[in-house]
Amino acid sequence: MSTVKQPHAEQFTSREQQSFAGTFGMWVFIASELLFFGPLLFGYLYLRVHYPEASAAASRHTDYLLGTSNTAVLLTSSFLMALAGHAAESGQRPRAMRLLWAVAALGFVFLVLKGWEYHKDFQENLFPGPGFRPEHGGRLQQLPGMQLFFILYFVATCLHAVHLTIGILVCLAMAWRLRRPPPVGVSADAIEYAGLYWHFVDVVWIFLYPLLYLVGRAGG
Amino acid sequence: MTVPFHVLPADGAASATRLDSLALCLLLLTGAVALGVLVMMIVFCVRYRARSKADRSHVPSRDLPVEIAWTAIPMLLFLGLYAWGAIDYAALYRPDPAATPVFVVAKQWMWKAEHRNGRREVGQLHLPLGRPVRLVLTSQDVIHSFFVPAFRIKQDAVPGRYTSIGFTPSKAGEYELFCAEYCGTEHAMMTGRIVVLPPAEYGRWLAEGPRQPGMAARGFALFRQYGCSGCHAAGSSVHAPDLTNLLGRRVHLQDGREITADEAYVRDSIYLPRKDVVAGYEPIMPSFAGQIGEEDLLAIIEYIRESGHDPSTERP
Amino acid sequence: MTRPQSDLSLIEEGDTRPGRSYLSEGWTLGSWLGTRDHKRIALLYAASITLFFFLGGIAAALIRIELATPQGDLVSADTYNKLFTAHGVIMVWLFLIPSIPSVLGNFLMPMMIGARDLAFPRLNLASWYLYMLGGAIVLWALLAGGVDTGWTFYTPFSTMFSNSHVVLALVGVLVVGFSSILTGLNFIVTVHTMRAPGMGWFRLPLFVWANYATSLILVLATPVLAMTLVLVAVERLFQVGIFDPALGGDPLLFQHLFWFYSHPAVYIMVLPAMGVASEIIPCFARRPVFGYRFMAYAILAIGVIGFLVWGHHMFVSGQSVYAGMVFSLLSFMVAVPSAIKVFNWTATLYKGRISFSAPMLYALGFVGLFTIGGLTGLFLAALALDVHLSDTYFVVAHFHYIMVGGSVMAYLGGIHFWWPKITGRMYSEAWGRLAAVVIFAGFNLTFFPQYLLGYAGMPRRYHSYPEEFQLLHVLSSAGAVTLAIGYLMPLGYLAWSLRYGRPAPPNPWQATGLEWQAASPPPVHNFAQLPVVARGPYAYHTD
Amino acid sequence: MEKRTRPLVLTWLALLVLLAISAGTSWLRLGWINTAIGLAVATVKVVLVGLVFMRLRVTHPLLRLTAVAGLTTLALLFILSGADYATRSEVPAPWQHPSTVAPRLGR
Repeated sequence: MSTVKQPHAEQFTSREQQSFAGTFGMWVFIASELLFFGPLLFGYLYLRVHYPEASAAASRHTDYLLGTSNTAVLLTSSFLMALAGHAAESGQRPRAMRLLWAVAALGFVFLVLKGWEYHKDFQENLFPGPGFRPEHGGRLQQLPGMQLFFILYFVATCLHAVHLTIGILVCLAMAWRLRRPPPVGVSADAIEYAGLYWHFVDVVWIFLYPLLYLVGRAGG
Repeated sequence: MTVPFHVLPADGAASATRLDSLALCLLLLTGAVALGVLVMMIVFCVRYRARSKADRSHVPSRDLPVEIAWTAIPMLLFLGLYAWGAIDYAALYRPDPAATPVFVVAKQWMWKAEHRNGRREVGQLHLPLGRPVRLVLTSQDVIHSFFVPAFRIKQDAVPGRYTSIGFTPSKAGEYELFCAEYCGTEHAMMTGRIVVLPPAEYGRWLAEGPRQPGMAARGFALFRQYGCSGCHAAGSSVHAPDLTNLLGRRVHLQDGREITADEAYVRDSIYLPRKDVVAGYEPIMPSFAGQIGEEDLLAIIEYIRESGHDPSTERP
Repeated sequence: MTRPQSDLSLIEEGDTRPGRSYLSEGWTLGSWLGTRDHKRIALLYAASITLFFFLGGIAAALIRIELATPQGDLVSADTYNKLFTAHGVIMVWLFLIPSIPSVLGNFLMPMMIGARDLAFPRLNLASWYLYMLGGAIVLWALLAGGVDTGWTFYTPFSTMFSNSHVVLALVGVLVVGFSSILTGLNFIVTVHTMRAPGMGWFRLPLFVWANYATSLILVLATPVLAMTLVLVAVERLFQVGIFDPALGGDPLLFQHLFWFYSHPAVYIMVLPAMGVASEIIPCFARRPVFGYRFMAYAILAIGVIGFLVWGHHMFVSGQSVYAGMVFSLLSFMVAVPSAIKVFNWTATLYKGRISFSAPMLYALGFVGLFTIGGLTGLFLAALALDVHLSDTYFVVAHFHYIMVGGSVMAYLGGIHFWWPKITGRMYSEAWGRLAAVVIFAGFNLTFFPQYLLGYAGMPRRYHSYPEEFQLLHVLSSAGAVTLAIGYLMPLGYLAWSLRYGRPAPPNPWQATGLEWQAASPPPVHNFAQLPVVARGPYAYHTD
Repeated sequence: MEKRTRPLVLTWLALLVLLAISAGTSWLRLGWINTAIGLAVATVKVVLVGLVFMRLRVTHPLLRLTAVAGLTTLALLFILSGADYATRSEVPAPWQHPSTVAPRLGR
């Protein structure tokens, strides 16, 4: 906690209470978000059980290199986010600010890589629907399963990208508002909440990565 | 009101009476509880109304034995009711080898049925009295639900798979058939008529009607037409499993699983041959998805079923 | 007894001036639409859900008029399908789910635990805006031509076959869903972090317990619905499908995911109602609620087991027989804590000093109707019986007993009970009692015949029906007219009391909750000084 | 390297190593074990992120309870829905190709 005695919102009786309520609220939100991805994960389980070969074939159509580098980018951004939280907590606002810019930049890199990957997917006719025509491989009877895989792929990654975009905007806003000290600017608590959210977005990707990119890589 | 109303629909199936007694039992039990609660509430409300001078000393704020009693007793009663309901439920789904199969295909907004000898009907269904029947249902579009109140049975017809339910008609007559799962504009008009006939009459009904090849016979023709016989017939040069008497047999699969070869399995094997490959065979069969329609498929399945029996003794 | 405490050095003076009621803070539009006061937000909710209740009610009225005759002669089949869909969507998502938590819970929870507001007042206001946005989108979908899928949106009908505005309705429900998640989050954090000094968990009023359990369900189940609806919308928009067998999917997957939310949603609707009854009954029986701890545990048990029983909606859907057996057993188990609650309410009347004010009549009506609704649930939990009864009017009657007989009755009881606190006015007691009796009678006349219809085999969602069912349908429609009159009555006399009602004292019922310590209507931040709690709730004495 | 941030740096390095493990092993032909490794590694990564980056290691038990509550509810969805799929005797079969049946017209 910073050494300055900070004011608190009128519904609370102390700064500590407010700070804890914020962190707890963020965790409840994260628990809720986790369930939000539940149907996708269960749908994925359904797919893998019912169409094991098709989902492996479909997974081979995703871009291994881009997926892996994006995972590294996101893990690193999470690390920088954790550093930013520490910096803000110990009152090093300029350092926290720089780190937040870096986090946002890495998030942006992720989105660019992801967008490039989407572009390639579209070119390879991997977007589900009437135009779904994966090149090389993909026998006729595997098409329904492959298509299901790509529905889940697109829905899950799009939702993840939406979450990430929100995270980037929050980071930018925080970095901007860090220019000024707490009563006007942003408090270390707020950075902590933003960090929790960012890490959660990272956690989602950590699970999506092996499920979407690594199935049947070795050939089927 | 020209038609008299009965709370209890006619009991047209063997299981209906049994079900009514379960309902009656539940009604007595829950009625007793509801009445008990109601009486207690009224008694307390009158006796302890604000202006009464009833004795109010020793007001209990909690009473552990009482609480435990009214937790444990309902729980035990519930377990008994659960078991009764579950046993009867399981009976509806246990396949009876002697049961006459009837295929029902639902579509917006009508019921189509096909009997084993190929006799088809739309919007009505003839059944033999006193013989166990097993309905095999599927749907061509959305989910429908086959509901005959007089038999106390209901089963959803789900597109893309088979569901089934068994029962034994116990009283000759005509009964109403409803679609119970909302299926679109004409949901309320998707009704039909169930006609239960004594076995002899049913046999006659089955034999007359539009002359068309029996379902199994049609299935045999299709079996050759689509080239199935090229590999699966005895003495074929291709190494493919013999399908005689396949239905109901346990099948060992290549990946170690063991499953019962039912209609869904045969259907899967035709549309998705690589899904369940039989142990000891190469996955060489091509998929027939998109080539064989649903009704043709039912006919082929029926041919495979019949192939295990001596046709002369099986015909009704 | 509570006693004032002077640990307020961190609060600025201006905010704690006693006496200025939250209503006198200004009547400009901005003072309402920009408010962060939980009490004002509660009133915003009250106004909006009342609007939606009557919209849903109009749809219900048209349905009942149509069903008075066997032929579908008043409206076309398509219109009928759109009417019952509109009725279901509006009543479930726009009325019942927000009703007690967002109105009474919002107003009372902070006061009951001795707090100045919810933990996140701005989030609270944002929830209301999301709710209104979602409600507006749903209304748009209904006005643009309607939706004919039923509120359950079963696939593949909703994805491939319906020609109505399904996606728009899905988006509306999705947005409303986020509103309830945020409300639930706010409540959970508030109960955990903002209880007044001395307010331990087992000193919480049962209403707070009930809303807490409800919030858990809101936060943990609603996102599953949201994602499922997204998948349905994606299927519909792109003609692909994980729920469509034509494309390799499974319609039962949708049913599992849908009911994973929508069964617990029933408890979202009824748990707060139980909380309301648990406040009213001890107050008018003048004695502590019987078995407080059992009541609290039962609330939690219902909340938790409620998550495990969704498969009982799918006994005839083609679900595995074994899964059906598991779900049936669990469904019987969830009836146990519900039974405990009914017995405890009844025992609370024993040796009380009972007066029959309007809120008490509503609460007693709630207990009676909830008991019938709960007990008929056992018929539906029994597997073999459900094969006959599912998707018939028996089910319709059952859930209306729980959701209308239970939740709406309790909601009205709560509105009457806390009306003096909320508005600072007393309503007409005679009218209140009369309305309670009319609603109770009208409700039973409407829905009891539907049990008989269901057992006789009348399927639900039928636009026309065989003639033998007409007698009971006519009875039911007659009951609906009575019920409609009953629901219009409170609207009239409560509105009248706003202007002409006699000013309410701070504690007209001599109730013991912390909310009654504040003035009527309460000041902006509820308590000039935060109370210190020294004993449990319901410290009533019969003498 | 600052003492306070050392755990963060170590965690980051561990995460990258774990990423390399899952990315690398995916090229070995192990069948279902590939997915098992992928998920196991992901779980370890998530535990690391949760305990260190999200500070669950040092935080109030209530927050840990919240995380567990979310996971438990997700598990309920998987277990009970999975119970149906695991015991359903008639597995859903793929529907016939849409071209052979015009859904609204039938045959």
